[in-house]
Amino acid sequence: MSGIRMSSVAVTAENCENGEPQAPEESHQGQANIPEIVEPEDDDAEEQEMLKYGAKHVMMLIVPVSLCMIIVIFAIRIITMYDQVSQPQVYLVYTPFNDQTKKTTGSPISDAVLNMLIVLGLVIFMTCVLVLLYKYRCYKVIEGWLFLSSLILLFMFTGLNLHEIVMRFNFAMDYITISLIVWNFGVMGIISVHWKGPLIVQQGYLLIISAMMALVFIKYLPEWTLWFILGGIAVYDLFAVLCPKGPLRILVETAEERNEPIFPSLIYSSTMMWTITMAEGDPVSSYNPLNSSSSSSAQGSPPARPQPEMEPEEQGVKLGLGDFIFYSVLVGKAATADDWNTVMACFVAILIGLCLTLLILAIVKKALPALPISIFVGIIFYVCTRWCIKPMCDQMALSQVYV
Amino acid sequence: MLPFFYVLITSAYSNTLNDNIYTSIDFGRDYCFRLNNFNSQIGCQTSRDGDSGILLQLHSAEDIENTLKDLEEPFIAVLDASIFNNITALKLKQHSKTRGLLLIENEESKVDSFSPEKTCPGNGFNYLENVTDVDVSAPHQSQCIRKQLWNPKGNWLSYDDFPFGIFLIKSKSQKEIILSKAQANIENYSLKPYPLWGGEVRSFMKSAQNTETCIRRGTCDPLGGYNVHVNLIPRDEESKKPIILLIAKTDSTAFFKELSFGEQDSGVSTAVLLAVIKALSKVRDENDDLKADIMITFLQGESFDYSGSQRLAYQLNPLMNDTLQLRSFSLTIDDIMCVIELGPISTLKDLYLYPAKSNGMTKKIEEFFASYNSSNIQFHAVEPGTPLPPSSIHSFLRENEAIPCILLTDGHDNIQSNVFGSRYDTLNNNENLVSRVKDLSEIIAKVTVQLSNGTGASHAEVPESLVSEVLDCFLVNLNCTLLRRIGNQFNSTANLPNSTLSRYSGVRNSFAVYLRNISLDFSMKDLSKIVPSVEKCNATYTQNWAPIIVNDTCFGYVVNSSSATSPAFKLKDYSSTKYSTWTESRWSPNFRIMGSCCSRQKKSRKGKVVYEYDKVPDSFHSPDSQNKANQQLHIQHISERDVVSQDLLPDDQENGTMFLRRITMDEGSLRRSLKNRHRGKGSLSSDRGSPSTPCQLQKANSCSTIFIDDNTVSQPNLRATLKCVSLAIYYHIKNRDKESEFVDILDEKRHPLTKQPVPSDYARNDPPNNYIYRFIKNLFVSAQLTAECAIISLIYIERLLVCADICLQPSNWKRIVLGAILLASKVWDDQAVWNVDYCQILKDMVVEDVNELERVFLELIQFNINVQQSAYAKYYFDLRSIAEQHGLTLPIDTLDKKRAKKLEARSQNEEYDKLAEMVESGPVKAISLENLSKRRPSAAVIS
Amino acid sequence: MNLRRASPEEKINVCRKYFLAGLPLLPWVWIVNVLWFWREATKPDHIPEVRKYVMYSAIGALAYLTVFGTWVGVYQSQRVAWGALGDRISIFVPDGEP
Amino acid sequence: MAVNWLPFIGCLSIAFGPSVTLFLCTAAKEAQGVILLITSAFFWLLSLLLTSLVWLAVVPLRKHLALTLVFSVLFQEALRVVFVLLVKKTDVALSRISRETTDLFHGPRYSVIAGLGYGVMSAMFMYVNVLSEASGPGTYYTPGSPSMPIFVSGALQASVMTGLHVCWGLLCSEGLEKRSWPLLASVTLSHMLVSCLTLMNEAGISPIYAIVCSYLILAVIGTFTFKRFGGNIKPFFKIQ
Repeated sequence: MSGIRMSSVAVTAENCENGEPQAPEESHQGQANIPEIVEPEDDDAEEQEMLKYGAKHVMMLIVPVSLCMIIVIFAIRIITMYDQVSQPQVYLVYTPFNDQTKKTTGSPISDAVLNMLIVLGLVIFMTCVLVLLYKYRCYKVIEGWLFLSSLILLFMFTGLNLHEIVMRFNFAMDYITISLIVWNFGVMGIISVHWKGPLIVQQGYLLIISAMMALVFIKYLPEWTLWFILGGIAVYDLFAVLCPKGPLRILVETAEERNEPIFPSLIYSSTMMWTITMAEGDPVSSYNPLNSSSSSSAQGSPPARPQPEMEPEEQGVKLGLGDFIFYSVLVGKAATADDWNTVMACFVAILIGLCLTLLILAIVKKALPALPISIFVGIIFYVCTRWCIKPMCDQMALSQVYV
Repeated sequence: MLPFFYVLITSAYSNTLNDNIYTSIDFGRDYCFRLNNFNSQIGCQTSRDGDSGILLQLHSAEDIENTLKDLEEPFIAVLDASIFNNITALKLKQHSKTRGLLLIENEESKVDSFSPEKTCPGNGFNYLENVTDVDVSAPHQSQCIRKQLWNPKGNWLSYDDFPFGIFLIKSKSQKEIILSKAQANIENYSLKPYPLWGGEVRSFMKSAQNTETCIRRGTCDPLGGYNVHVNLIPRDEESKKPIILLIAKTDSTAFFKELSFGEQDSGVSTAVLLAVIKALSKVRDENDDLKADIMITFLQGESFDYSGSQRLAYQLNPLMNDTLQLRSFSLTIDDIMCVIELGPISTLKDLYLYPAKSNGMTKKIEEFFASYNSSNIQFHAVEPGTPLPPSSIHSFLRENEAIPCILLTDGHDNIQSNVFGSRYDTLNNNENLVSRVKDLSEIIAKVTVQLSNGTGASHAEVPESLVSEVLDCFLVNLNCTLLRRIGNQFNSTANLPNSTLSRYSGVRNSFAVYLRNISLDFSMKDLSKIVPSVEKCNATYTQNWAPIIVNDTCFGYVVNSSSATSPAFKLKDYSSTKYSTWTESRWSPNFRIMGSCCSRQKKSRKGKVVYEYDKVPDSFHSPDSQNKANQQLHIQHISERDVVSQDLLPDDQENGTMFLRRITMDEGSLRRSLKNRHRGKGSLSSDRGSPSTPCQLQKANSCSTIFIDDNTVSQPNLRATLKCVSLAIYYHIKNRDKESEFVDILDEKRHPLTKQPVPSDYARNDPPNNYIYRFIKNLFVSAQLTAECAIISLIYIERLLVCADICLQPSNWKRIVLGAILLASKVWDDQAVWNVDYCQILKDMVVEDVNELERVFLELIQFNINVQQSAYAKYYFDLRSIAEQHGLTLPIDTLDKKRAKKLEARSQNEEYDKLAEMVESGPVKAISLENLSKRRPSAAVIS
Repeated sequence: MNLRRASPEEKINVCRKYFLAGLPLLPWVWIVNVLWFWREATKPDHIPEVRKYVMYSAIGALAYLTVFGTWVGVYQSQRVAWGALGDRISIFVPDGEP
Repeated sequence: MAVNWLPFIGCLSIAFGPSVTLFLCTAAKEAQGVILLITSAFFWLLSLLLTSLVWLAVVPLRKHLALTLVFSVLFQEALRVVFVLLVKKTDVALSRISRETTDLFHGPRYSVIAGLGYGVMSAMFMYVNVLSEASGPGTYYTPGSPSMPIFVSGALQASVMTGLHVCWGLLCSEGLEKRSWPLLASVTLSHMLVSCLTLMNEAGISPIYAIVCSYLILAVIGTFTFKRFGGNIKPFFKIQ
């Protein structure tokens, strides 16, 4: 899940300073999307500008990430389905070791580890499949796959969540109304995500999709497994993006060779790109939830896109939707514990992790995994808050002592 | 590292603000709940998220008047339970701000006259000789028979519908908490805006409106429980002995779920009837020849419009397709000689005999009873024409007026107890109750014997200790010596609740199981005479007794139980006014005190926990309340309910084997089997076919050598099975009760199986047995079908007969059998025979015709082709039994390894798996019985 | 896509496609269309085509919404009266209420 | 549980209304402001984490909040200093990169934002769990205050803490800039003072006193800071 890639804002900057029409496609293309070849002789002004722009783009990520997390938090606090175990608790197929299915290896930890391994294996496999598909230019296959899964996600999960809401508030709902709502919501999503639509609508759908995905994970993964998967995915992300033979790294490099943008499906872009197939990341994950990490990795889309319309300001920091999902999963899991301190601690921790990652990005100027820092800081603070800070805060709140 | 962890864990449990604001109070199950019937909902209901209001203590009706006059904020009334009656309830109900009601129960302030019941219990479901008996002017349109208010004290409170929750508070600590808060409120009620103590009541009932609605939405479950039938000796069907039916209602109404003691209502009569069982079985053991069969039946659900007795009467009615399949025989209402019911008995001084219709029989009974008049028990015959009090008898009369019934109760023209149907219905210390019960039960036993044999039985007596034990169990504490002893001897791991028995029948209750256990223990007969050895203590050897090994002696019993849910639910007629339609809602209760300033109770908030309950359906129907939180249990609960109805109650099955009944209709077979019985007296089974087998009879199964024939439930022997099946079909045809209207496709003339012309009298003379056998055998051999197919096809045939309401007759049997086998082969075999192949087998039959036949067959049985394990086993064993009756059993010899492999008697371990999961799932008390009843099939594998 | 830089033909094309897409019971698509192209449709040098489609979408959306609204109203008020039918067409029936 | 919104929203706006307004006026304008806010909040979180670790490790401390409080205040102030220094460092680094001196993290506004982050975070951690209870039907009264529910007093306290933290943030950065230790000391001391005032609640005295005192202190420190940064009241009273 190559989390963040910053377009070479150097070029951007000067372009918008002297608002001349953009450079010829190829070179622009390259510079626009492959951070690695930002010219070293960028001069200070550009650096300076870059910082400003960097900050701007960071904002453009922080806002949607926070929004997504907030959606998840409130969904969990209001729709009680997610925090209380349904009976009988159902889990994803990919986590065979749990208390429900009889086959369990004694301790929950070992179960969780096994599940995590299975899931990770699946993720890696899926990523490799995607990389191969991209390598051999099976764009159509990828497209179809993503379309299908986005279809499933937008319709099925929307209906599911609606039903939960209806049950929560105990009011009557008929099939006609609910199907109309789902139909409207889903179709609009498909249109705006796969074709053209207002930026705000696109981004809104991306957020909602990620939030739903996260909720599904929280609901259908065993507790311990969830934590292990969070950790495992973060580690895998690190490896996949940075290691020279990591699949995502390979993906990026192939894209460079072909001198075509790593197509931004599965990627939330802070500004509008010509994302014909933008944001199908989740669909993949929904289609095969365990795939979300790979899904959120940058992947190839048909390069067939109106190149000449590339605009300078349309470069921006991009964040894989998988990162959205897993941030939200962490925060959402914190929200299931009936304590707001933990939630806020995780929230802030994740944002800090994000900022840190962006800072590093600004320094090393190459595609970076967005998960590791945030997730680990988040987990640390989850544990600490849950077991150390909260008791103290409760005591203080009871006796109204403010520090 | 470790100490640090320790620190973490300990510090994790600090008390949060929430714990300081809310003190949740768990009321166990002492709150009022919601019931539905065909047209109404009764009981209590709060809003879904709970209703909150200030705690307000009220002392009297006037107090309510004055306090509530100018009260604008919502409140939760705290009331002394003794002043909760219809007046106060009405006042609270009328006030718009009432959000809940907490009743403080005080032992000292006991109410001696309070009956929340109807003035005429069971009205609308009583038997009315003629319509003029109904008195519409009576309150609540109660159809009191001839203006006879049986329960004049009744104030109908239980039948009111409250829009708020009502809880009863018994535990001392809870009382203290609530009263102190309420007190505090009174003190500073004047000085607003001082915060007042509040409460939040939550007992959210899911069902609404009426039974039809809530059943449709699956938010309620039919009331009932189980009827328990005890026979002294296994009824043998052929000798049409009349049956004397002794019945008593065992349950009682409940306003608060767990608080329905109903001791005067039904407690004593139940105890008496149990004692009667003991007495009678003594008589039985002394002299073995009772002219009439005696059946003792404990009815449940009676308090809710007689659902139990209605079901029984319905089952007894041969026309209804719901015969009461007791273990080895079935009953119809014609077999019943008379019904004697024990009504409410509190003072066993003067007992009144109410004949339903006074005729010779009832006269005789009255005389018999009168002959036992003594100083301490007086029997009075009421003058003819007195209306019959509310009692189970009404249901029997509604089914069939002719049955002579008599009710024995102590109320004269109105009920004796002033607390009928209330939680105060406990026995006020009746002096020498034990001896009276003893006397009464002995008298009843004697009368019964007298009825059957004409002469009284001198030695019908019950040990006084036993009576006191029974009373102790049912009136004082369930955790009593008797039940414990029985539990041990049936090696059940049942842990008895340490409380008084609650008689509310509910959806399912453990009460029936206690009754069954005890009566089983009382009526057990030592079979060591007829069973050669303990190893052979199994169904085959014990004739019709259900075998059970108690400390290394083989006993037999005939105790059955059948569902007591009203026929309305069997008929799926949920708005029926003919049958009882009571259902119990599913719910999730909760209550918490709030707005505390210094309450430091470290209680966890029930809100969440409870909220999870209503995700779990009817968690509160589980019989033992300590399992409430354990949701695993409730999940299996639903499924486990019908498991119960099949395994714990083998008689409650939809598909009883019809052919057995057909056979018993047959005199020929009757004579034969009687003859056999004489010969096979004391032998292994009713008969071993050829008379040259007695030497074999001495062979005994032991651990080392097992004698077995090639015919087991898991691997039936083809030839034997086919023989039996053909026999079954033969009897079906032979004893068909009516010439049914013909179904075209099944008619042989229209669709001949063979070219040669069908004889003109094809519809008249019955085919001989061996002809049928050949026909079937031909099909099976040429189609290479297995024996299981035969059994399944028999099941299908009978399904067809039931569903299509036709009979096997010479005109149609061939095609029906063919269709059944066709279907069975397709369902059973993995690579089924094609219809075309059948055309090969029976020549000159066109495939279209076969297809058509198959289609019609499927339609007629409503595409219900799946066969329950239990049903299969049932058929198998019944087939075996005819096999034995007709000497078709295979020669038995020792079981060696390869035969064992071949037989692969896997049914046994399967049984045990099932048993094991019963143990972890079901109510523990049921297990002991599971043990008993489940031994049977597995034992029969080695026959 | 960004309207500011979109060519008139493309605007018309997109607007028209949105309008057509809205036909199968999709008021939401129409609403988005209206909001998206509102400025385009109302500015002085608007493209008449776009304006037309925006208007159509607006009207259509209103029509659909009124229909849906009435249906919801009818259902919510009549469900109990309908009895079994009411339950059958309901994906969820509230507990504890008739 | 039936939610009653009125008290909930009331308390919410009392507690966080001012800080939200301040945020909109200052940080929301530009990106680096928000980043700064989050970072400072994170630093406060760190300080609380350290406190809680001490609180856990030293078992006897758990009984006496007073000691915990002292630790907490010290940690907070220490980390505040660290934070300010860190910001300065980055600022210097950045301004070295960039020729023209458009200082990114410099000037009173950023100090205000930093203080705001601190204040909001502390207010949240101290108050949000209480607030979440306010939505339930029940209320809670400390023994000291039979008339004022904990929700209201908590909200007031939270808001005043936020305000104080803003001032402290300003003063702290100022003190570090000017190397004037008394200023830093005064910050720490006043913080200590305010926190110790809230110990009265624990002692069972009505929270009103603590609240009133803290508001007075806020007024004093506020005016001081205002003057210190050369603020000027005229514009407020000028009639346009």
